[in-house]
Amino acid sequence: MYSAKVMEFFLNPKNIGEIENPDGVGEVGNPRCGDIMRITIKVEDDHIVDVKFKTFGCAAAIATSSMITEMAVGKTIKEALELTNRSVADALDGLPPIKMHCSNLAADALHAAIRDYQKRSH
Amino acid sequence: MYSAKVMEFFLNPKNIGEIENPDGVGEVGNPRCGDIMRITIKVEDDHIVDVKFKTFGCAAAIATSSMITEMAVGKTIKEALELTNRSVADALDGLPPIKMHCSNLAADALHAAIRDYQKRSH
Amino acid sequence: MGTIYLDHAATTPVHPRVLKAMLPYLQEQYGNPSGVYHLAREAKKALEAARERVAQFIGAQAQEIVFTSGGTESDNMALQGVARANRGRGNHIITTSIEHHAVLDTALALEKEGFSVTYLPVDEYGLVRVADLKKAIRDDTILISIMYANNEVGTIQPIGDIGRVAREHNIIFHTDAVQAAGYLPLDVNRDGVDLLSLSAHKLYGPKGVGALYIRKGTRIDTLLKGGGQERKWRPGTENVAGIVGLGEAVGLAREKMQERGARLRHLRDMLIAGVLGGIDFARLNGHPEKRLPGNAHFIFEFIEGESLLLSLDLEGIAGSSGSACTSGSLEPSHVLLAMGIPHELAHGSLRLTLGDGNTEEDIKRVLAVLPPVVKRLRDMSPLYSQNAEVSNC
Amino acid sequence: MGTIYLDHAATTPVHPRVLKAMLPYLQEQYGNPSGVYHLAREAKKALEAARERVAQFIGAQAQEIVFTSGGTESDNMALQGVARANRGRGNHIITTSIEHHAVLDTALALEKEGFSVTYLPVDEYGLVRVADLKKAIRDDTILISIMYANNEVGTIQPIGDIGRVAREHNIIFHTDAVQAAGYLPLDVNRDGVDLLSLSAHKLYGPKGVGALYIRKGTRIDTLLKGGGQERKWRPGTENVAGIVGLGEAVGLAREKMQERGARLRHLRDMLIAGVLGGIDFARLNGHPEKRLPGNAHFIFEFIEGESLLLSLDLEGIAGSSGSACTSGSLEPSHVLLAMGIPHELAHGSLRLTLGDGNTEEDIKRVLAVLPPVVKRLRDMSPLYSQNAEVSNC
Ligand SMILES: Cc1ncc(COP(=O)(O)O)c(C=O)c1O
Ligand SMILES: Cc1ncc(COP(=O)(O)O)c(C=O)c1O
Repeated sequence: MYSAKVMEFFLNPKNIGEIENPDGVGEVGNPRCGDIMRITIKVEDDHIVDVKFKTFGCAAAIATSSMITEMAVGKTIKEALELTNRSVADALDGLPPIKMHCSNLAADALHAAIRDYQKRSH
Repeated sequence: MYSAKVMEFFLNPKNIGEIENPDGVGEVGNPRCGDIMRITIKVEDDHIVDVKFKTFGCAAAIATSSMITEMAVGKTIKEALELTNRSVADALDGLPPIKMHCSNLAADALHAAIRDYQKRSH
Repeated sequence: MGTIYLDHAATTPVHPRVLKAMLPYLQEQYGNPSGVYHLAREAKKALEAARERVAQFIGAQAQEIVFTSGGTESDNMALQGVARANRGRGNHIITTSIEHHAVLDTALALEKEGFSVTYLPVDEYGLVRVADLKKAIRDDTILISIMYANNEVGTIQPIGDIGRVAREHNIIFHTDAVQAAGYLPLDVNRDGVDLLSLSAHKLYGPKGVGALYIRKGTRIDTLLKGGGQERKWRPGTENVAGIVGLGEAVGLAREKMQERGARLRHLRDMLIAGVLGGIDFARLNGHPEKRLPGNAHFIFEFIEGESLLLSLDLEGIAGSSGSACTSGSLEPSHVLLAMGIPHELAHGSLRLTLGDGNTEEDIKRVLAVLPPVVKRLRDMSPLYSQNAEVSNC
Repeated sequence: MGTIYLDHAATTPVHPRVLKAMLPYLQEQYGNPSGVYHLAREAKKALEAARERVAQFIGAQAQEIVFTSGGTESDNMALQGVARANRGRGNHIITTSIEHHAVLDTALALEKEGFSVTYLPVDEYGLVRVADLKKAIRDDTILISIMYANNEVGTIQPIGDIGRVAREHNIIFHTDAVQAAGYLPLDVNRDGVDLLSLSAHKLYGPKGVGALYIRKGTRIDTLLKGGGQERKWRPGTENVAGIVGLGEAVGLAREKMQERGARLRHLRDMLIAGVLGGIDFARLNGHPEKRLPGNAHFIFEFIEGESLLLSLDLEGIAGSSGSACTSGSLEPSHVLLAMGIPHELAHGSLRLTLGDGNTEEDIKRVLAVLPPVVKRLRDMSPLYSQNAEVSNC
């Protein structure tokens, strides 16, 4: 049901954890739905220099979380805001249809973290 | 579905045919129903001395026809009238339920032949 | 000397290749396709591969195939499902008087639920007239269900013409292709078919598994309610081994269709010619040309079908009288009656349906055995001496 | 190192003795039981022998057994059939909130047809209270459908008490015994059961075949319409091999019940003790004693079921999260919710169901593998550090 890439990211997720004193925190999902993601970011010079995640959820949720952290790191805020749930799924060679809506929230979590950063820095 | 006895009587029926100048003829059934039996008898001294049958019908119809001829021969008219469809079926070690009504007409045919004999001799 | 099996329209032996494909799924590959672990995913893959094969077999998309427990369930799902889902749009159904009981009895049951059903007549060969179909169509007609080929007399209906009429009137068209599959080309798009029933055991697959093709977008209710299998179209743990068997059977059928058809037609024509030439008061039922390659269906006047069958059985020849599921019954075939054959003749029918295992030797033996058997029964028959030349018994 | 299969509630491997019994009917014994010739009569005999065995298995008469395509069809036939046949007498049905979807979704569909359904609640262990049942009964109640043992948490219902209540009120009583069969004694007369569903693949038989017991005299409609098979109760060419497999499977189950139960209980208790002793924030679901001998069902707080299952799969352990047919879904189990378990916890469930092939070695390996897997997922979970002691990741 999952692509090899999803399984690889599920099994060996990168960037697990929480950044201490993060510049932004984003949390999306709801444990009632079975998926919850928290992303913390560190921003320097308008670039995302560190991203970490914690995820309660299925393999798709964990893999997308890990993938977004890898995709976001090194990007400018503007570039990071262009990342979509769709592009995360594509980078994982697709997700099962049933997982597209509920477990594919990683870009949302990143955007929430960025908005939190922007709020704090204004 | 049929007892060994039915198959034996179906395969090796006795007394097939028609008696020439019979003392009584009985025909029952209806080709629309898939079964028709004609029984001819020869009567001497109030005893049935010869019986023959012709039957259009399934194995049960043929076996019961053959059986009734064997059961009737040598009997008095009174004894022959006591033979029932049920007793014919029993003598064949039973018939499948679905065949009890439609194909188990041999005693009726015999009785019809006897009634024909009685009518003629009165 | 083994049995000569001539009842392939009732069921066929499982082809060794089919059994071989099934066996792993009755042994080490026992996973439930709904699970998430490896064993389950393997079962799921096998299921989807079979679905792909069935789809290809009839020119459909894989997601339009739903696996069922056989032809009867497929037919019931098609008729009950369309009727219930379209009750709001109309309540008239058109079918024919020669359908299999799985369609006919479902139609009768729907009548009791308030649907109105037209049973199209057939001609003496068992053919539906497209003109009759056109006349029967009403504004509230929601479904046309007409079989591709008849299971008793083998007559092949003009399914393409029927599909065109259905499409012109925007009416859902179901065809029971249980007997046609493996012998006639199936193409749901060419023929404008919206629903199509298949059964594995008629084409060298296992009993108890079939499929229903459902064109995408067709309004239809499910028959069974339950788990999420078959995308909720048909819940219940899938008969994985059976479905894999169906997949292999249709694969085999595709490969063999041409050759099988030619072989069977040759044997069938030899059988028909021999019977009609060798036995008086015998007639062929069904259409002389538009008939299934393996079907030979006769009436022998003055004798009754069951006693003929049993007599043949004792000679090691397995045939049938009408359809398998009615041979326990005493009613003559509704198909023969619909073709205008009188009750008393309909009782004397014999269906011999040929298959891959049959040879010319088999036909020769049947042609040797049949005439004396018929003679013996006629000699017992009170109808024969009355109606025909006097027998000398 | 092979897979450790711990999903026997989803399906079981076909027992070699069962396969052996089936094989002739997938090979030379291919007759259609409806025929009149020898090959057909052999198939018919096999069918009737299997029917006799199933009847004995549940204390019924052979003619009260109807073969179906599995548990789902049996459940659908029971509910749809009784509802439609008794519409005149009443329109109220009682079932529970923890039934299998084959019962639950059928009940929901019947509600749409105008029937009124009461879904009895259960206590925290998944037990129905007989007092609740008594209160729910109305003058127009026509059917009570309550499962014998639950497929997710394994809780065993007081079926005898329920049967007595049903009988006192003269209400038809159906029980889904799909999970109970082979583990708990079945006796339809002792327990006052009028309809009982079985499925072969849960007791080492093949997938795609089951049975419905119908007490003589029960008012019930058929689901499928068609040929004369199963005395018209369930038309369609019979899955002879599958039915023979079911017959052998119930025979085997009868022989093995005692020994199997004791073995499984031992392994299960070892597993439960090990898990609860070795992992924090773990809890057992279902009743501590009134549970199926092979069922262990846990919740691990702060983690989600599917990622747990996949992680176990990668270690060669096959388990399930709730029922097999819903593991593709994102909804947490309706059974756990009905037992009062909150959504967020219900997502973290793991069902391990033991079977004949499992050994103490298997359990030891599970107990070695599970704690680090749970830890790894908790370390990723944003809920764990918030809710429990801080993890040191
Ligand atoms: C034309 C036709 N439709 C439907 C069926 C029913 O198929 P099954 O026996 O697989 O239920 C049959 C055969 O029995 C058939 O010949
Ligand atoms: C309690 C219960 N009822 C019904 C079913 C349905 O049986 P089947 O999958 O054979 O249709 C199952 C299993 O899936 C079950 O566990």
